[in-house]
Amino acid sequence: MGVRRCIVLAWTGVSMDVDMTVEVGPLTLRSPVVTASGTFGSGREYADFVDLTRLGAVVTKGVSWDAWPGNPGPRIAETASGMLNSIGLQNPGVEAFIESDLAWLATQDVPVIVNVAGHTVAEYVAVAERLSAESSVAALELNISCPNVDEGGLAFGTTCKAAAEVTRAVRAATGLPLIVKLSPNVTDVSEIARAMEAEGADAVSLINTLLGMSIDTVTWRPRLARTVGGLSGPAIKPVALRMVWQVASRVGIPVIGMGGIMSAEDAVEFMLAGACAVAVGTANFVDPAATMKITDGLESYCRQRDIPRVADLTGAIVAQRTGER
Amino acid sequence: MGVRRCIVLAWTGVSMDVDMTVEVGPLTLRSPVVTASGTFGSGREYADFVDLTRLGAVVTKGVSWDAWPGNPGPRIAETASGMLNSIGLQNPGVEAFIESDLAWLATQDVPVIVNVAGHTVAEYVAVAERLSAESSVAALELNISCPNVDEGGLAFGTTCKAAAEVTRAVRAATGLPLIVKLSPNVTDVSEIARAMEAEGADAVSLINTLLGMSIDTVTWRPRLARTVGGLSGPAIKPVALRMVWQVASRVGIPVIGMGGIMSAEDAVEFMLAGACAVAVGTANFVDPAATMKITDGLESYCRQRDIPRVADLTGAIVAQRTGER
Amino acid sequence: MTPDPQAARTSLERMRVVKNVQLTEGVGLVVFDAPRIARQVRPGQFIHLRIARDAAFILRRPFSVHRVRGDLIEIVYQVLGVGTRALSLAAPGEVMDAIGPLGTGWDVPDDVTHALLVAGGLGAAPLGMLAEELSAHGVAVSVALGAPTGERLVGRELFESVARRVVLCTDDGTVGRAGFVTAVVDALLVADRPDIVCACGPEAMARTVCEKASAAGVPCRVSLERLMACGVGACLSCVVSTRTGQKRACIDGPVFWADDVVWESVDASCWRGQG
Amino acid sequence: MTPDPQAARTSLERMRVVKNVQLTEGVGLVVFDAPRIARQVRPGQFIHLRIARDAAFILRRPFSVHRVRGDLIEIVYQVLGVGTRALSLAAPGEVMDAIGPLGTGWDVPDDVTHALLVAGGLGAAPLGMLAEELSAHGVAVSVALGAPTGERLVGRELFESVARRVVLCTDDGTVGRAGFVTAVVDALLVADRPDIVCACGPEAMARTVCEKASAAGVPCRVSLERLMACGVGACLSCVVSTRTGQKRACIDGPVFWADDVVWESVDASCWRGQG
Ligand SMILES: Cc1cc2nc3c(=O)[nH]c(=O)nc-3n(C[C@H](O)[C@H](O)[C@H](O)COP(=O)(O)OP(=O)(O)OC[C@H]3O[C@@H](n4cnc5c(N)ncnc54)[C@H](O)[C@@H]3O)c2cc1C
Ligand SMILES: Cc1cc2nc3c(=O)[nH]c(=O)nc-3n(C[C@H](O)[C@H](O)[C@H](O)COP(=O)(O)OP(=O)(O)OC[C@H]3O[C@@H](n4cnc5c(N)ncnc54)[C@H](O)[C@@H]3O)c2cc1C
Ligand SMILES: Cc1cc2nc3c(=O)[nH]c(=O)nc-3n(C[C@H](O)[C@H](O)[C@H](O)COP(=O)(O)O)c2cc1C
Ligand SMILES: Cc1cc2nc3c(=O)[nH]c(=O)nc-3n(C[C@H](O)[C@H](O)[C@H](O)COP(=O)(O)O)c2cc1C
Ligand code: FES
Ligand code: FES
Repeated sequence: MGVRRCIVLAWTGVSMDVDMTVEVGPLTLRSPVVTASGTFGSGREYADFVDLTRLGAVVTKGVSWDAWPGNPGPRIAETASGMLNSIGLQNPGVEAFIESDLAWLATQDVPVIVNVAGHTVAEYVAVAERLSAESSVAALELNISCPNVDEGGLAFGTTCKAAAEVTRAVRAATGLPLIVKLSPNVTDVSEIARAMEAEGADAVSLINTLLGMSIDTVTWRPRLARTVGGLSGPAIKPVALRMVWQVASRVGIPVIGMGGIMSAEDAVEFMLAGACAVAVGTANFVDPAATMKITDGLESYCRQRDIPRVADLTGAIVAQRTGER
Repeated sequence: MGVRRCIVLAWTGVSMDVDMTVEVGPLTLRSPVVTASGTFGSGREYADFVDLTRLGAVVTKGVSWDAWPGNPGPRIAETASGMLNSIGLQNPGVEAFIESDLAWLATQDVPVIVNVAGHTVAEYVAVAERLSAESSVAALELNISCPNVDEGGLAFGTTCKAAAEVTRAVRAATGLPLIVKLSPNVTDVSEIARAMEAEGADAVSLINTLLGMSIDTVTWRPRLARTVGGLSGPAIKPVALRMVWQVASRVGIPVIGMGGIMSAEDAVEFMLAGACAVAVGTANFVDPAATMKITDGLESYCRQRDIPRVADLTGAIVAQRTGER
Repeated sequence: MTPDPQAARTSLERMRVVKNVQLTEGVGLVVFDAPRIARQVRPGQFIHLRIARDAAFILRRPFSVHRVRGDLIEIVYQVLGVGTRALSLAAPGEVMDAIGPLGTGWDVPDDVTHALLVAGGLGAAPLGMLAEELSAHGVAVSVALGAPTGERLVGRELFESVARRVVLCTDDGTVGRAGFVTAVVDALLVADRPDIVCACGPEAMARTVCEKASAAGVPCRVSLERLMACGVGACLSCVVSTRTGQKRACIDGPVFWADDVVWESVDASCWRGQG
Repeated sequence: MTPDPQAARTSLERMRVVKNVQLTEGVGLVVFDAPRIARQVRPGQFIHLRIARDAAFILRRPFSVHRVRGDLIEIVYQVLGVGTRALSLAAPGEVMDAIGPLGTGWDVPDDVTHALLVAGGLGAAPLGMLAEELSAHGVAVSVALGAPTGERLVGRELFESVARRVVLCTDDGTVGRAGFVTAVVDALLVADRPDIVCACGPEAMARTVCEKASAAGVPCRVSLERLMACGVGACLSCVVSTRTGQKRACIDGPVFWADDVVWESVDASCWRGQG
């Protein structure tokens, strides 16, 4: 992994403007801080708390071809330093999304990355094609954690073969920058990341939620109506960071890191581990202004250390003498 | 999954003795609460806090053929509701273990389950054979999360092939009850559990730690000298519980559940999900009497609900109407 | 009584605990100094409270505003789990932040002349402000208030001071009529001829009230509880099935027109009060 | 001064906070009512403290006992992270539990007549009790005490009240000699001819003191810090390399004979104080 050392400015002590711009493959973002899909609505819900123009991008919730009703409730359960969700990708379908959420986002001065969901390869392709016709879409993020109907229910993201197939098909269908969002519920996430790179993905984002479960000891029922759900929040940060580090050191395309980022320090960890940008998810629920605080914190972290560009943090982890890959 | 309903006693209200005995394959344990390998020393370290005779079993730290020095420090790092460790299976080798730890344990009135480690199939077999000659060993727990030298470093536990190979070899080498401890860092843990069942394992235990990482944002170094380590504690409980439930519903052999159990309620969750017994790990560090409190709590949980046998909890989860496997 | 668009704007407020007392075993009253929320909040709205920092539980907790006095807002809470336990330990002077005011509120139509409020247990919490405001506007208010036992009749004094009639029901008969509060609803619908019913309580109880109001042809508003992560409409954790599709309890509710609600089977939706 | 086997038995004690004050920016003193630990603890031993419950950090934190007064034990702590921050907020009356007393203690041989104690920063914490006990036994005590600045000279009054000689060093020269405390060790070894040196502080400083003592042929005890999970010898997170193999700082230490310690490269072991 290319270890880039920070460049210490000669005029140390003088207050410095930190360049917060980052490049994520073909995308240039004005900040490394983006929102995590499904946790920020269309951005409108947080407009009272967040200056959207200061975000690197708004990543929307997952959008499928038809409207999906999502799962029955209860859809969330709290766990130690985390939460489980089984929202089930409730969304109004791509046309309704374009008419309402995207139309509103297009009036905001912020890049829009649309998270794409599908039950079949054909559905992914249809959604990607439809979105490619919209000039207000900056990039697509392929959510390959959806249940794979073509393969009988296992998520697309858990086998190289299925993940490659959907990425290949979508790559052929869109000229938009393509980010593939990886599932952490796999033996070797970097193997899948490499397959995505080979299929022409412009970037990978990770991690999606870890599959988890919780049981009510009074009723003896699962706390989630769907029994299992996705674990997010600080609890998963160590796993997410490890996966980002593994993937960043094994692929040539940029990595967007996420999983339990609550503070600027957390964001720094992900960047040091190799992420070019970071996504904030569950933290929005805890503090609706979390993205702004993390952005400010990242900037002052760099300023205090005379790091001219936030991008200099990417991959700058100092490998331990005794460390090994 | 066989849902066993609790039998409500006719004489409700009368204080009842709860039968705490559980069967784990060929083993009969006087309590479902055992210790998690590596977190309880040889039991001696906790003898001031714990009445060992009230434990289902003491599961020892991992024992290899030769002495292993373990990893350089720092070996632990704290994370949100959890901790990372990279102890590296430091142990004095099987002979020294037998002479000191096992000799001491043999004087205590508690079944001893020895956690077996190895870098090669031959090493596992040698340790298992040597321990089989000791009458004070009640069972072996095969730790297949060790780096697999035969296969070039990946853990034995992450592929069915390697896991099956080591289990087959050890099965042939010992007449002792054989528990295989599964790694959670896999795409499909139940597939591996089924392979273990096919190889003649008497039980499976899960989960071992999730691979994680943490970075010091002051020094830009990993907090663990070995960069990555195993995540344990409440943070991982939802993942552990999900895996126990998946495995218990897909294998016919008993499951020992663990991962973040801090309280009796946590233990109940694992039993409802299908565990016959539960192991307590990180909780010992938080409260050295944790195993006793969990045992007492389990007993009164059953008593309050007129559940005559703690074993009645096993697999008694009420599947949600809308739940699916 | 109609929504003021300005008031609907949500933001974060740092609030100082002014008072925190136990009302009865397991039920507390906390008073916050929260000038902005106090000014903006409408009856039935709630705040999304961050109870603790550095705690193992990370999510906010939604609580209805029970009453407003000047800059102060009052919350009545039941100690159920880790969050409300932590809340019960908060000392005066501590500072917590809340998002709010949130949600639709009761938004009772202006032309109402007689309202029947039906509350079960902590369901009385969001009805306090409503009773006060309605009676201040000259609306005749009847209240049916139920609880397991007399001590747990939340807001009794408040209701008795502003309502024309208050019917108390306790499961154990210690105070008022013995039995569920739903049992008195039919009689009140006939006797008081309300032109609106407002209901809040455990979902099975609320549903029964809604069905009775519907049978009597009286419009009915109902406040529903759901587990909430964001509180602002972003996460879709709090959905309620309605005739016009899935709605978010946090911003499309928590108060709905009863006729719009598609009641789910208790089996799937009643994750509360089953123990 | 020799270990009492009974005292070595560890157990859990519930301790009430009697006092908790800031000594200087970022350094606090907390006093616990802990009769059993107060009775059993030997100089250099520590307690493994559970600071918070229901918090996102779950592990205990090790702290040396600085001083004992009757049933009370005193801990001097530096606010570094989430645990010590929480500790700094503990109010009198709060109850925490601790495992202890733990570890080897200084266990200075009985025939010692002159001891040199060298402390850097919070390294003074475990030396307080030792200075008191040695001087009570008629041992002449010299202390070299270092800190970044005068205000941070931990335990200064205690040492000045019982030691024959106290040499103060501050990095910024505000009090005593300017420079590191290690700079005065050679002179003290010559001037006071101690028959034992006891050192505690940042690892690089402690190592330097040990090397100087060794060069002068004076036996040296050193207290080392490691991250600790269990505190009782079970988890192997706290190992120290010694000539006789890997030892656990929690029960084989934290105080070691300096000559036994195999110093690791700062690169690998210095996870502290690098910032
Ligand atoms: C709009 C709204 C207004 C509310 N107003 C009040 C109020 O004024 N006073 C009051 O005491 N409670 C009110 N609640 C419920 C309150 O939010 C929960 O009781 C509280 O979140 C429980 O937190 P806990 O950490 O103590 O319990 P947890 O440990 O989180 O859970 C304990 C039990 O409470 C249930 N629970 C958790 N969150 C909710 C929730 N959001 N709604 C219902 N049940 C929940 C859990 O499923 C579990 O059975 C309101 C809820 C909503 C949605
Ligand atoms: C035997 C022993 C005795 C000690 N006695 C004292 C004492 O009397 N007074 C005092 O202030 N401190 C003492 N310490 C250090 C004290 O335990 C740590 O400062 C404390 O655990 C930090 O907790 P935290 O949550 O504030 O910091 P964290 O957030 O956990 O970490 C903050 C920083 O402190 C470091 N740290 C964490 N734990 C330890 C540890 N066990 N030892 C050293 N550094 C650590 C971390 O690596 C990090 O750099 C002692 C440590 C040991 C091993
Ligand atoms: C309520 C909720 C809904 C989510 N919906 C989506 C989604 O639609 N598409 C997707 O790719 N990821 C989704 N995620 C995953 C997040 O984008 C993110 O990968 C994960 O939560 C880890 O980040 P965090 O710990 O910061 O939340 C969702 C997460 C949550 C909590
Ligand atoms: C410090 C430490 C050492 C461990 N050593 C071993 C070991 O030697 N063999 C093993 O199979 N598991 C080992 N484990 C894993 C635990 O046995 C257990 O599977 C895991 O920690 C999850 O349980 P917990 O969350 O209750 O700790 C270790 C865990 C910890 C924290
Ligand atoms: S709580 Fe998030 S949408 Fe309602
Ligand atoms: S802290 Fe566990 S062995 Fe020392």
